[in-house]
Amino acid sequence: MKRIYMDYSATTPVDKEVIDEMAPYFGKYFGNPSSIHSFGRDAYDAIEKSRSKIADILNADADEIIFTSGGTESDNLGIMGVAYLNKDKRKRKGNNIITSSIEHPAVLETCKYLEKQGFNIKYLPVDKYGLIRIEDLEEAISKDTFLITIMYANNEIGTIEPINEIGKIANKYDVLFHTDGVQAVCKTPIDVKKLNIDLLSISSHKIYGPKGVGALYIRKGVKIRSLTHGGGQEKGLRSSTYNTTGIVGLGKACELGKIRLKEDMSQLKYLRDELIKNTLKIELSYLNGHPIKRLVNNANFCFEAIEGESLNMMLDEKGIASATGSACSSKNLQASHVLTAIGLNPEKAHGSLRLTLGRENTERDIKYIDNVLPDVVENLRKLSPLWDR
Amino acid sequence: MKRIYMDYSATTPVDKEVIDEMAPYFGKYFGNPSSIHSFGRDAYDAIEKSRSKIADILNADADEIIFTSGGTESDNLGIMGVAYLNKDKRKRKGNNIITSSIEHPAVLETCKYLEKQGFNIKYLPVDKYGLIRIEDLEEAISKDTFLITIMYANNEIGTIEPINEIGKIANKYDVLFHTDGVQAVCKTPIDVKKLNIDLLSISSHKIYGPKGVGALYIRKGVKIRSLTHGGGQEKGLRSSTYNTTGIVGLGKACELGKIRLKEDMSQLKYLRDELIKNTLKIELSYLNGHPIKRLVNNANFCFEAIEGESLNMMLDEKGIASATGSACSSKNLQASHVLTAIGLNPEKAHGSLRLTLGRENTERDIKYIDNVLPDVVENLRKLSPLWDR
Amino acid sequence: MADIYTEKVKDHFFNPRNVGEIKDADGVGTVGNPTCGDVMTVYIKVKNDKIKDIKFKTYGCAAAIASSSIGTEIVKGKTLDEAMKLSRDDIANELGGLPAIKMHCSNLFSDAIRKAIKDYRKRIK
Amino acid sequence: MADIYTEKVKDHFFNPRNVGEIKDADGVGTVGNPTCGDVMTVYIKVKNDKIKDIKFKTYGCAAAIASSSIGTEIVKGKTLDEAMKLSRDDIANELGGLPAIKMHCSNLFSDAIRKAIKDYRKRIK
Ligand SMILES: Cc1ncc(COP(=O)(O)O)c(C=O)c1O
Ligand SMILES: Cc1ncc(COP(=O)(O)O)c(C=O)c1O
Repeated sequence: MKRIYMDYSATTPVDKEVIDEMAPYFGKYFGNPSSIHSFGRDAYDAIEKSRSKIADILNADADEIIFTSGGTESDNLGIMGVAYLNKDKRKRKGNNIITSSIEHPAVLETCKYLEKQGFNIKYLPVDKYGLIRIEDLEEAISKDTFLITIMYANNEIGTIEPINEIGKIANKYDVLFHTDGVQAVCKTPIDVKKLNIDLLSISSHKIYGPKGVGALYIRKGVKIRSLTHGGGQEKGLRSSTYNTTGIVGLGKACELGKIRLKEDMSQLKYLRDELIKNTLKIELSYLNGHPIKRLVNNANFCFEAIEGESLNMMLDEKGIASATGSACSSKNLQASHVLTAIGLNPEKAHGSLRLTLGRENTERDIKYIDNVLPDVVENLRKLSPLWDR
Repeated sequence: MKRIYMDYSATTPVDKEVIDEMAPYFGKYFGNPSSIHSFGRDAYDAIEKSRSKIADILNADADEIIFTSGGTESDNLGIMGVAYLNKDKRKRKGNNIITSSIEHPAVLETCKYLEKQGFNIKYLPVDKYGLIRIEDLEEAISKDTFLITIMYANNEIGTIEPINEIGKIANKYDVLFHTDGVQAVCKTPIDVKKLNIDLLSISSHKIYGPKGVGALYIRKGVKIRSLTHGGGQEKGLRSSTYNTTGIVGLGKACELGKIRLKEDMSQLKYLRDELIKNTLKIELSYLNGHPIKRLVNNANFCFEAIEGESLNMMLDEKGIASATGSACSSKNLQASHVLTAIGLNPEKAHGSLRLTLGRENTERDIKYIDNVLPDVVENLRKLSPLWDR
Repeated sequence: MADIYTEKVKDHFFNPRNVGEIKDADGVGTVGNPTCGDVMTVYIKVKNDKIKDIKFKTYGCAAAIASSSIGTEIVKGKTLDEAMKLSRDDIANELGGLPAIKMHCSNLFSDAIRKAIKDYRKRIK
Repeated sequence: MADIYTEKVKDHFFNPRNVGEIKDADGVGTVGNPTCGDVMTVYIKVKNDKIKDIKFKTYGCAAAIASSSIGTEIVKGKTLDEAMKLSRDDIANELGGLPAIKMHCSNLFSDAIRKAIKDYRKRIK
């Protein structure tokens, strides 16, 4: 059976060119970049080249990029790194952080943890499309606010937040602005300078790079504290032997992402719009997220009277890889906090389906889904006591 | 020019078989192990298989292994994870940690950080071979001691600590025992059950696995707190999308390490002994570390009246990759804390040379070094005002 | 994710038995709550104190649907007293096990069948 | 690690000029401390207030050795006053730059030559 992958927001395959770029660093240029000898110098050079490539997609400078183990670590380091430093410096700027209620757990759980440590966290609500309101943000800011952390684009419903406006507010009130760019990077053009972004998190495995590596952009002059202690790599901010292969892969992924951005965006947008158009023909189906301000690769639906995990499994049986925000597929049996935050009742949230597209999807995939999905939904509804038509 | 790598304790090349094992996980079995669909299941299975392989080399159970980004994170998580939990629980067991004065910075800096947070850290001295004294340890233990963290084997001088005795003491006084096993794993047989080890850190890139991945063994029943916050992977102890390729690589590296342990050990020991024998023929040269209780791959020398960075560079020019504990090659211009702790005066410590062997070294390499090293030392001494013979 | 479901769970999920409604049922039981993600309705026909026919409809995850399906198979032909005694463990065992986090799903059927039998007994009083 | 040394530093490190001692030197200067990892001794022969010959010995890292070597080249033939004015930056510049952390090494030579000149001046008083 042909398998169709439509879960690119969960993770992506590593691009063939990225694999080729990494290959020699496993066995040949394997030296420790901190070593003084020629093996070390080869690796060092590769890392610095990669740093520039990452900086390039953000319009940042190479020395504003540090490497981490992934999006989660970047989020943790960006947020706690700023928070703890702020705490140390005799509470120079109060103890208030503003975030949104639809952040990824890497941000949300970090904020909740900081809350327990005595920080004051304001969780902004979102409208039915998942957008924060700039008025809410401005109102939430006080002289105690030292950090705003609001995601660039949401991983579940694909909504792109008003980053430009948030950056302006951050600038106006002299508050640091961190954004979780994990889903946005390589799917929309980003210019950290224009957007007044102080810190931005990147994860490699969402952009056709290898897993286990990420980066954090830290604007020059912004001070943070490290979370781990050791050999003092990355200006002391991130100790541990450099993951050269991973870093080289992330760099190449960014380089490719930059070259292909326009093409990727128009192709994905085209396929996504087809997918949405087809799917909404199904009776009592809805699109979650913003109709326009959304990631080019994200489609998120609700189908009344059916449950998402069942839907995922039925689609998997047909070779289609998808995701859901249903409680039944989560560890804590809670419906997605994002779907709840945009106002879906739990019943609807249980019936959500996320299809996220990527470079390897084709029109045939979209057609195949159009052939399969309506029947699968119908079959599950036939089983459902909530469906009485 | 042929290049000879003798810096295997800094990092190792990835074994050919490990590369082959990882290869399909980049582009083919690339799914997110937490996803419900077939792509996710394939990745999940690979991860669990790898977990077993890692457990196997320690005589641990698979569910006692969690994955990290490397040795540094494992050390930080093992030590701070225990410390913070201990702190939370109304200081159930006091606030004293015992460590040694020759730990890797990943342990030492973590301890220093905890010291600033109010923990009481005792740094045990070592004898001239780098061994802690069991009497010192027993004396240092008080009812406030909740953790002993002493490395299995030292990365600079190769000394293997009396782990068995430390484990017994830890057991006798009901104190947790963490050991940094980064240099010991796959270079000496380890049995965490017999040795009473509660936590043990592993780094993949030191054992012919890929960089950017590691593991922490946590004995069943031992509770720790996570340091990062997010999606709740690894029973909530280590959030972030699984680094499947890295984990698969680490697993394979452990599998190979176990199969080859005996052969590796006898081959390395043979070469190392040759290297030591040859090198000590050089006038006023000394072996650092214990003559017998040392890693099979480690040779560490001092040469009077010359400086280590120069020596590294001269050897590099001849194609030999080596390391030193000289201050001149460090970021903070301090001579190695390990060499200082074994009683070398700074002058001697500056003249240290570390040669660490690995699977690809041959007798010819040893011969080549024997041809080159005496001349290099002599040339540097001719330049040295401290050499007046 | 692990392949959390046994072959038997998948068989009953992908090919559920006894799906539907019984228009002139002797007893009907509905349990669960859409807010929690699962709802089940079971319909029974009773003859000689035995379950002669049974149908179900379930809204929920694979574990909920498979539990419902196998539950109907187990109790079909059984006496009402036997059916009343069916526990969630019986269902999970019959399915070859359920992941811990899904054990609550196997409650669905045993709760629903009890409710349907009580409904029947109330009606014949 | 970065290739922290310029080609010129490497040239002077691998092929240091003017190495050695001058038995009947007119002035000798030793600076540094083995504890800190670098010691340099410079020997000069002086004629007509100019440095006619110069030799050095250095214990230290590549930067220290290269700084010494190039320093001897720079001052050879210069007047004592010119040599006294040589700064650490002059040496670093002549080497095409040194990494920040190694800048202190270029002090070695300028300190040593000054000491040697002072020694010479003391002797001829
Ligand atoms: C928006 C967002 N932030 C953070 C993360 C965490 O990234 P990683 O899995 O690389 O740790 C993810 C994906 O898991 C994400 O989608
Ligand atoms: C003894 C020891 N502990 C910890 C580490 C840190 O491991 P990693 O570089 O994988 O973070 C190293 C090596 O760098 C080491 O030799």
